[in-house]
Amino acid sequence: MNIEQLLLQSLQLLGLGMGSVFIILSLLIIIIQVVSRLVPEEQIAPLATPSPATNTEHIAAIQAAIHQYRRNRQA
Amino acid sequence: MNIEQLLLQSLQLLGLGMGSVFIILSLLIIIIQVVSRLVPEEQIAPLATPSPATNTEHIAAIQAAIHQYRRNRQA
Amino acid sequence: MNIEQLLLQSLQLLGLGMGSVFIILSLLIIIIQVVSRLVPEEQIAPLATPSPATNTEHIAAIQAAIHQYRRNRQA
Amino acid sequence: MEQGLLELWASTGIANFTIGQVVMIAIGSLLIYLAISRGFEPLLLIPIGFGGILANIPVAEIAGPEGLLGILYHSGIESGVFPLLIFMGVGAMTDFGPLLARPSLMILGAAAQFGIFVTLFGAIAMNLIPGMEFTLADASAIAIIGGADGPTAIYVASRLAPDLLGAIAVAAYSYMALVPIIQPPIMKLLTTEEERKTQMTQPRHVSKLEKILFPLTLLLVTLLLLPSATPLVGMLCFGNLLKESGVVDRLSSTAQNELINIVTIFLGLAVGSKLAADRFLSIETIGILLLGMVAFSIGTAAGLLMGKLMYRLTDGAVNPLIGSAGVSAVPMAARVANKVGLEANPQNFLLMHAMGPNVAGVIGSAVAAGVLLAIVG
Amino acid sequence: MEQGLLELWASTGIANFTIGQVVMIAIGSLLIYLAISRGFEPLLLIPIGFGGILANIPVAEIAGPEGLLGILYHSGIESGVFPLLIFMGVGAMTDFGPLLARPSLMILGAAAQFGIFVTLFGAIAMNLIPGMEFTLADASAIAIIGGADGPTAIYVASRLAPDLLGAIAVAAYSYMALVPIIQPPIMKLLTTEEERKTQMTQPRHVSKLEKILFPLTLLLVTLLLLPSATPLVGMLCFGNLLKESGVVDRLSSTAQNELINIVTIFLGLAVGSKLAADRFLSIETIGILLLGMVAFSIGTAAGLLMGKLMYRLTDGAVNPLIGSAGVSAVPMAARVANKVGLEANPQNFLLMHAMGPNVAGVIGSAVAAGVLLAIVG
Amino acid sequence: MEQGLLELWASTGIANFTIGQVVMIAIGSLLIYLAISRGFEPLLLIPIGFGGILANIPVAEIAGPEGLLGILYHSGIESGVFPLLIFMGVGAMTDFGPLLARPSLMILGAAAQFGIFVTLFGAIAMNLIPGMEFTLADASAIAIIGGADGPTAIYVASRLAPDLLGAIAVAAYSYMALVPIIQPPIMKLLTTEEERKTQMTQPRHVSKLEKILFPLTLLLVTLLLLPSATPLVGMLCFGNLLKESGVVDRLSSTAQNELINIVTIFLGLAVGSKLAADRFLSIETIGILLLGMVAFSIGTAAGLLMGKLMYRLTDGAVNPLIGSAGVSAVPMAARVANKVGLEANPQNFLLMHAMGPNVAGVIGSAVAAGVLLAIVG
Ligand code: NA
Ligand code: NA
Ligand code: NA
Repeated sequence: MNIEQLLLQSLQLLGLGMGSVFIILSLLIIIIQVVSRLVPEEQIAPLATPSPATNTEHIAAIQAAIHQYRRNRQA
Repeated sequence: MNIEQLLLQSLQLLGLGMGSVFIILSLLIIIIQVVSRLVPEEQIAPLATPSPATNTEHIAAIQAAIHQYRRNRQA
Repeated sequence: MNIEQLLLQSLQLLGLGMGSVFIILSLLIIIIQVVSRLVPEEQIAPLATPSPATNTEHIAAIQAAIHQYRRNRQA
Repeated sequence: MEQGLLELWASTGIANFTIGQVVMIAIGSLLIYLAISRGFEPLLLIPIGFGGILANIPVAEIAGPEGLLGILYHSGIESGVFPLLIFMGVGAMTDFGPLLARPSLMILGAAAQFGIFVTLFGAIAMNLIPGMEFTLADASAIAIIGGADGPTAIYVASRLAPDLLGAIAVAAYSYMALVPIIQPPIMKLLTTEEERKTQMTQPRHVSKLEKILFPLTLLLVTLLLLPSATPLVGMLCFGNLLKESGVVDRLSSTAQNELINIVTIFLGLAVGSKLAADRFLSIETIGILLLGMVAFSIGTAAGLLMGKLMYRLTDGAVNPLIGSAGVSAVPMAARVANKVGLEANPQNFLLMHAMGPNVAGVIGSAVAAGVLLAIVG
Repeated sequence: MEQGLLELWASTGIANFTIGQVVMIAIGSLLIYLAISRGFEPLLLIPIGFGGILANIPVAEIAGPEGLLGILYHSGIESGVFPLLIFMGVGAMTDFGPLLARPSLMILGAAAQFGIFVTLFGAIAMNLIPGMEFTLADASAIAIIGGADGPTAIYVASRLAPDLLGAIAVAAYSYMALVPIIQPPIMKLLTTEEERKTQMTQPRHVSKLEKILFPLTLLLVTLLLLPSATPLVGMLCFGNLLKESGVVDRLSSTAQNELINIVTIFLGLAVGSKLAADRFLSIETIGILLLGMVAFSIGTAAGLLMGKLMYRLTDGAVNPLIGSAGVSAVPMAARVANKVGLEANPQNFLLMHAMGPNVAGVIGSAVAAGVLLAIVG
Repeated sequence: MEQGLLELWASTGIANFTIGQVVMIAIGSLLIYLAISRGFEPLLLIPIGFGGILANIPVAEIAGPEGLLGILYHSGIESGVFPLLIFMGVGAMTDFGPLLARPSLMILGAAAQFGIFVTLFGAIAMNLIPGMEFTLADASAIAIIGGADGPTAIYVASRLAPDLLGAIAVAAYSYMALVPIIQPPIMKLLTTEEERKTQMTQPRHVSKLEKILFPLTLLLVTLLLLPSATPLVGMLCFGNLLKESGVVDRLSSTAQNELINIVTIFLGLAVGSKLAADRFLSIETIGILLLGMVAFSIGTAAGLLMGKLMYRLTDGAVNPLIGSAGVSAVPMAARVANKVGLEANPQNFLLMHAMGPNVAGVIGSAVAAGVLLAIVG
């Protein structure tokens, strides 16, 4: 194949390639948007679940203990 | 092979197969029972090993700390 | 190959092998010593980095808490 | 440009789909749906279903000899390596303690293999239906579904009837997932309320040494009597020895975690490669699905009847419900036995008692596989 | 003894080195240096660099058909298995949530693939330079560097131009590491201060079901329109389904940890085996390095220009900076967008917004790879 | 039915055993017993012993070209892949710090390789005994047992004398396990009480950069002088670089955990496949076991004598006991040196000092392997 043919072919590939990429990704955008409307909305979990809460308290308690320990030490 | 021969052969397989399964598993039962008598009985580990005990105390201490911290906070 | 030739060859291998091992490891010794002089000395990390310090204090605090908890319990 | 467009169009899926491929992709998606929504053996059915979809994509040839699934199939299933490694992992995860505590219950795991051999007879009898054509090797590979053990079924099918492997694996894992639906009616039909209420006594303590000796004993018996079962049984024993020896925990842990996970992914995808439309969409597949159901039901029934016999012989010391766990389908069948027992008597905890026959069923079906491979293979 | 000494001398490296091998060992060492000191994609460049050193050791033939690297290359890269398994792991690590929250931003990930195809044209144009000789297959394999995605580049190169694989992989990973240096000047050149200051609104919540459906949707669209992309896209989707299904956590965890780590080590060493002096030290390599830089720059620019268009069309709701993340180079390009955004406006957190185009870029370049494989392959 | 029974009987192990197979199964069981009860290198000897049992089961052909062990052997050991991956893992687990802190002690690791080459001479001399027939390749493979390093021994044996691999691997790992029994008498014989009491000074601090440079230096020296050693040394260095670089912890962790565990299981089983009766039960095996013992003893003695020389030259700054750690057998030999040192002087902690010669011994035997492969291979 000579260079002109090759250049032509690579231009074709540019067109076909970018075309395919845009078509497929655009189709995905549409499907995602349709799906997001069809799918029932999820109950978002309440912010304060019990387990992390306890953890936070646990940490707070330990920090308080450390704080008190340090004060006792300094005193 | 015609169907009668095949059926006959599969009946044979039924006999041989179930026979083998029962013979092998029965043999295992006997060997396991013999072995269990030959093997010296194991000293069962005492219920309270030191390490978990310490852990329990650790947890108890933290729980106590949390408890105290909460009371202080509420006060 | 007859046995004398083989014995001779294995003697040769002894010489070549031990020679190679000593040459390569000696070369390594020299290079390591040169490199160790060229490489700038590392600032050895100060003994008490903040994070472990906190950990130590954390542990100390928990130990203190456990200690106090035990005393309270005994009392 | 035009030519390029035509070329690209000619290479699209739309332009190349056969109706069979579309149906198979739907079936693959259904397996994934059942795995995710219904909890049908997701560890296997998600990879198998996804592999099935990939295998039916036109043009891409993913299941061809140079595609990923084809390579995995060739190197892992045709060779037998993947199911054997899974069996090693199963061995490393299995506690034979309950079986050792009460070895006589192993006989329940033997009885339940009856489902395998009756199904073999049934598969041959199906040849009387026009259009069905099962050789003895096909029939044996189908029958092993009754073993209720995935890797055993895949191993035997890969040796005796690779063309049917896809349908057999799907049937085996689907029915294992359906055990909580298939077994209870049979259990209630064949046992009385009183039998189901039977509580069993606490099993004896099993020493560490007995647990170490068991895999070696099992291997010894198998190699003496049925060497054709030793690839399967041997790897099960090897995995179990890694676990029980207590001195190679890093190997045992790898065998039951990373290694079995990696192999499960590969095995599932590779099995999926056998869900090609031309093989799967045939009247044989319907036969396989029917026979698989028969195998599970008869296995369950045989285990239960042996359980009833033991109930009589032991003056009610054995609850016959645990017989149904003899099909294996570890640990689902044992859990089902426990659940049905609890329904009859809220103080009746059968789980540990059912685990003995349950793992005995794994051994039983590996032995059955050995017989089939020795005579038919 | 003398003869033995001569034999040993004749087998030393010193007596057998070619100048090319010395240079290649220096290049391998440089890659390792850059990986360790500069943090250039160390997970890949350390194994690649080390493999490059091993491959250029005279006498030892480690990259030969019976050497370790040769075996790894043959069984893992020639077959396509390693990059596909990496892609599965990438799928299992990727959260498509940000993309699903704002799907329109995917168009940025499409635009950035422009770099690939312009580079393809450029590579062919380079044939005008005497000494350069790139076939269409070579040019395609080089162009895919612009996809800014390692496994895609290796997969395509292994299919279209295995001789250039070493240089292509090194270029792809090096430029991915250089993203924080290559992209910012282009970003500042093509956007105004005001555009860069644009803050974006919090994306919507994406439900678990949408996340489960996405990999299946993506696979469906790909298999209908571009089956040649399904090996890559399929494994990405499979990994992501393992993650999002939530029922096979042990498989998902293995896919994104142990399995991808093992394959990364093997892949890197195997790629290194293609750093043989006679192939790498050629004028083509310089061309590849130049073209790779062009590809990254044009991809970045195309993404940014599309970003500017969206900025206009949405009345300033989209910050054009996130367009540059469309090249992929996950997650580096998204971080760079965030950083440049922060420089313009300290309240401007673009990271999550840039992740959408960023992962869309992975899909985009896999699609581009599919087109190249379909038409050129 | 009768015919079926006959067929089944003809396929039992009992009907097919040869006396050799029975003996080999007993030997495999013995290895497992020693591994579990006596702690003899269980990570290797359990898989090897079990593989040995599996390989000697009649009919099943598990070690045949289509059996699991045969496949593992062919793809992992014949190819050299498994021992090299183990060596990578060993590199990722090894801390060369103690060696770098006091490089002069490496000379102890060189001296201890004397055991290898004297054994080579001994193996050839054994040909004078009627019935023994060792070629130079056989003798070299046997001699490498004296390297006290499993993967090196397996690698060399797989290249030079695959038929002897089973016996060589068993001997190597058994004697490594016996180091605490073999070495102390030799240590006490060759050193005086006063020498053993010698305390050594705290080694200098080694910087991170030196640790990173070491694997690269080691590779450089090896590739210049002895490229035939670079597969082994290279993978050791690669593993160590993964560790010391500090930027690829996930790869380093995988190399020293999951990957090495998986390969250890496979390697052990595959080595076991070489415990076939016809090869193992020969007078050569007895010769190998004898020669292996000689190799360990002479290596220990040579290390100790070099230790005594260093003790003199340094005016008592070096405890000669650490010379025995030069055989490698990491880290067992270093622990033995520590223990014997403590017996002479309860304040004498030699462990860290012995680690230097200990890991130098690994390098030393890899170099020795390279010489043998270059000249004999
Ligand atoms: Na079963
Ligand atoms: Na991309
Ligand atoms: Na050594």
